[in-house]
Amino acid sequence: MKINMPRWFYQLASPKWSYDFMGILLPWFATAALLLLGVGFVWGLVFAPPDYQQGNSYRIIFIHVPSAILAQSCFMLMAVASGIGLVWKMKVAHIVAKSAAPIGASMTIIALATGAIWGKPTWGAWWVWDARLTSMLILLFLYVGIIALYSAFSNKSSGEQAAAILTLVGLVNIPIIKYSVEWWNTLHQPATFTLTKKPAMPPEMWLPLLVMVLGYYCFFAFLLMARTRLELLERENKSSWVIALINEKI
Amino acid sequence: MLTVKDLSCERDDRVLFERLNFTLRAGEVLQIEGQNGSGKTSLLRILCGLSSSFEGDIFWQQDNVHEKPTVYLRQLLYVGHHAGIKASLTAEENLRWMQTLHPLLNRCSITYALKQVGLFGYEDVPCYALSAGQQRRVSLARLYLSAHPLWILDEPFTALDKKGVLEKELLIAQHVRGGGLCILTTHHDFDLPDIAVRRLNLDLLVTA
Amino acid sequence: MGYFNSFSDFLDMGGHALYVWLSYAITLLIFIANILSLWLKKRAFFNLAKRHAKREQRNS
Amino acid sequence: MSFFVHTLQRDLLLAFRNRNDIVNPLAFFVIVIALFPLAVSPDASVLSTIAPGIIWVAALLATLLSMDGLFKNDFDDGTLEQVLVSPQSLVLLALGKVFSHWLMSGFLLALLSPLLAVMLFLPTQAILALVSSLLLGTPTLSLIGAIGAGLTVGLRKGGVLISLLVLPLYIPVLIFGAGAVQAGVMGMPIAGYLALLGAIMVFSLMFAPFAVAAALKLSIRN
Repeated sequence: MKINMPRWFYQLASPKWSYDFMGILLPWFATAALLLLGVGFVWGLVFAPPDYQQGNSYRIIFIHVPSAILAQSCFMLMAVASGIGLVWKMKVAHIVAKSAAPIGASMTIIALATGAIWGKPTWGAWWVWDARLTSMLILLFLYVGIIALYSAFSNKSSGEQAAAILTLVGLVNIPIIKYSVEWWNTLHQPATFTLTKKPAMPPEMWLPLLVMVLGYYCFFAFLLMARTRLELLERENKSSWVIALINEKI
Repeated sequence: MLTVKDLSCERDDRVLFERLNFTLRAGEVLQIEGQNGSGKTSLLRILCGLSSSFEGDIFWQQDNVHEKPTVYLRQLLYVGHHAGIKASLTAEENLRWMQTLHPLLNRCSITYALKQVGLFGYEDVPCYALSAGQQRRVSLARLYLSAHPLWILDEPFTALDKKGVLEKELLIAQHVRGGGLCILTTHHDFDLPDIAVRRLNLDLLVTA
Repeated sequence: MGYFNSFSDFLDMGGHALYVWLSYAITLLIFIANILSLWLKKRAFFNLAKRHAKREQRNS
Repeated sequence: MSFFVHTLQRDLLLAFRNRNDIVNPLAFFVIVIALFPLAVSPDASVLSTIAPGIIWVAALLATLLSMDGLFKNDFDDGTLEQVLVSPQSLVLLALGKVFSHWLMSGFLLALLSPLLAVMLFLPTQAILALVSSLLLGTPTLSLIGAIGAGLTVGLRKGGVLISLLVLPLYIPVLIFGAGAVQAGVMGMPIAGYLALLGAIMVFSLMFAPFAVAAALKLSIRN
C-alpha cells in the first residue's frame, strides 16, 4: 500500500526530528496543564455551587468525567498510532502508542476509582454494576492485555507490532462491548441516575468541568510526549544524535 | 536470477552483515559460510521472507520480492532447520500436504520420491514412528519432487549418512545443471562435479 | 470562601468529606505516580549512559 | 478456496489422530459445571437461575483452553513457516484451522450442552435457546481466540497471556449468549439475541482471519 503523504508526515517518522519537535512543545503543554488543572481544582472544589440533589459529593465529577473521556481518547489515539505504525512501518508511531498505554490505563483507574467512590453516597454501595463503570472496567482489561503483550516480547519492535494488532482489534470491539453492556444493564434494573447523565447543568458547573477537561488533555499530552521522548532515546541509543545528546548532558 | 542489494541485518544490537550485494544466476550454487552465530540462517530466512529484521532489497528476475511476494514464493523451495513434518501424519500425507502448499512439487510421484530416499514401504507409517534420520529423509524427499527454480537449503546434510549426502549432492548438481539456482549452508566439505560453487563467508564481511 | 461559610465547612464537604477527599487524593496520587515514574526512568537512562561512557573511556 | 478445504481436511485428520486433544476440553467443560452444585448448592431453584451463566462461562473457558495449541504445534514443527514460504494464503489457512477448531470444540460443546442443562435443572423450553446460542456464539470465540493464539504463538509462556488478551473481547458474546438462555428460561422470544450473536459472528468472520494472518506473519518473522 503506497499513499503519498505531506512532508511533515515523513519528518515525524524521523526519531530525531520527533524528539526535537516534542521538546519544543513540551514546556508549553506542561505550563498549560499546570495552570488549567490548578484553576480547575480550586474552581471545582471551592467556587462551584453544590448540587441540589447530591450536595457536595458531585464535586467528584470534576475529576471523574475528564479521566473517563481521556481513557477513551487515549485508546483512540493508540489505535490511530498503531494503524499508522503498521501501514507505514513507522517506528515513532509505534513508540507513541506504547507510551500512551500506561497513561491510558492510569486514567481508566482514576475513572473507576472515583466512579466507585461517588457511588457510595449516591447508591449506597462501593461498587455498582452500572453500564458506564462496567464498560470502564472492560476498557481497563483491554489496557492490561495490551501492556502485558508489550512486555511479553523480548524483541521490542515485534512486541509493538503485536500490540498494535491487538489495539486495532480492541478498537473494533469497543462499540460492540459498549452496546452489549448497555443492553445487559437495562435487563438488570438500571441504576436510577448516573454520574454523568444529568439534567442541564448550569454554567457555574460545566465551566469548571470544561477547564478540567482541557487541563487533563494538556497533562496527557505532556506525559505522552515526555514518555515518547524517553523511549526514543532508549531505542535509538546507538545512533549518533543520541550519543551526542548524552555527551552534552554528562 | 536472484539479486540482493545493500542487504543489512542487525539482531539484538549486533550487526550480522552489512551492505551485502550479490547476484546469483541460473546454474549457480552459492554456499554461505561462517561460524555459528554469524548469521547464515538469518540470511537464508531473510531471502525466504521469513524474517523482517533487515534493510535492503531482494529482486527475483526483475521484480522486487517485497512487491510481488507470491510470484517469488511460487518459484522457491525452502528447507530449514525444522523438518516441517507433522509427527502424527504419515510420510505420504506429509508430502501430499506439501504439494498443496507448493504447486511446483510435481516433478515425480510421491511413491517415486520416497523410494529415492529409501523409505519405500514406509509411506503409511506415522512419522513419529520413524527415526530422526528417516524423518529428515521424508523432509528431503521434497527435493526429488521439486520443480522449483530456486532452492534455499539450511544445513540439508545433517542427520544423513554418507550415502545420503552423496545422493543429495548429486541431486543438487542435477538441479543446477538443469538451470536451477541453489543457496545453501553446510558444515560439510562440499564439492559438486563440474559445477562451480560460489562461496560467501559472512565472517569476512563484518569489519567492525 | 466560595460556596462554603468557613474553612471547616469546606473540609467537611457537607458531610461527604470522605468521598470527595478520597477521590481527589487518589487522582493526585496517580498523577504524581505518573510523573515520578517518568522522572525515575529518565534518571535511570542517563545514569546507565554515564556508566557506559565511563567504561568506554577506561577501555580506550 | 481449495486451500481452505485442504487445510480443514488436514486439521480434522490431525484432530482425529490426536483424539485426546478433543476430549480434554470437553471433559473440562463437564467437570467445571459439576463443581457448581458442589460449591453453591444442589438446590434446583438456585441452580436453574445460575445455569445459563455457568454453562456459558464454562464453554468460554473450555474453548480458551484448547486455543493455546491451535498454532503452537505447527509453529514448533516448522509446518507453519512452510506455509509462509509457499504461495498459499495465510488468511485461508487461518480460516480453515479456526473452522476445524470450532468443529472440535464449540460444535461438540453445543451438542453436549443439553445433558448439562438437565443436570442443572434448566427448564426444557430453554434448551433450544442454549444449543442455538452456543452454535452461533462459539464460532466467534474461536475466531477471536485465534487472534490471541497467533499473537502469542512465538512466546514461551503464551497460555495465560492468551486469556488476558482474549477474555475482554469475549464479553459481548457472553452477554448475548447467556442472555438468550435466560430469555429462554423466562419463555421470552430469543430471536433478537440469536440475530445479534449471528451478526457478531459474521462480523468476526470478515475481519478476524486477516488479523490472525497478520499476527502469524509477525510471530514467525520475529
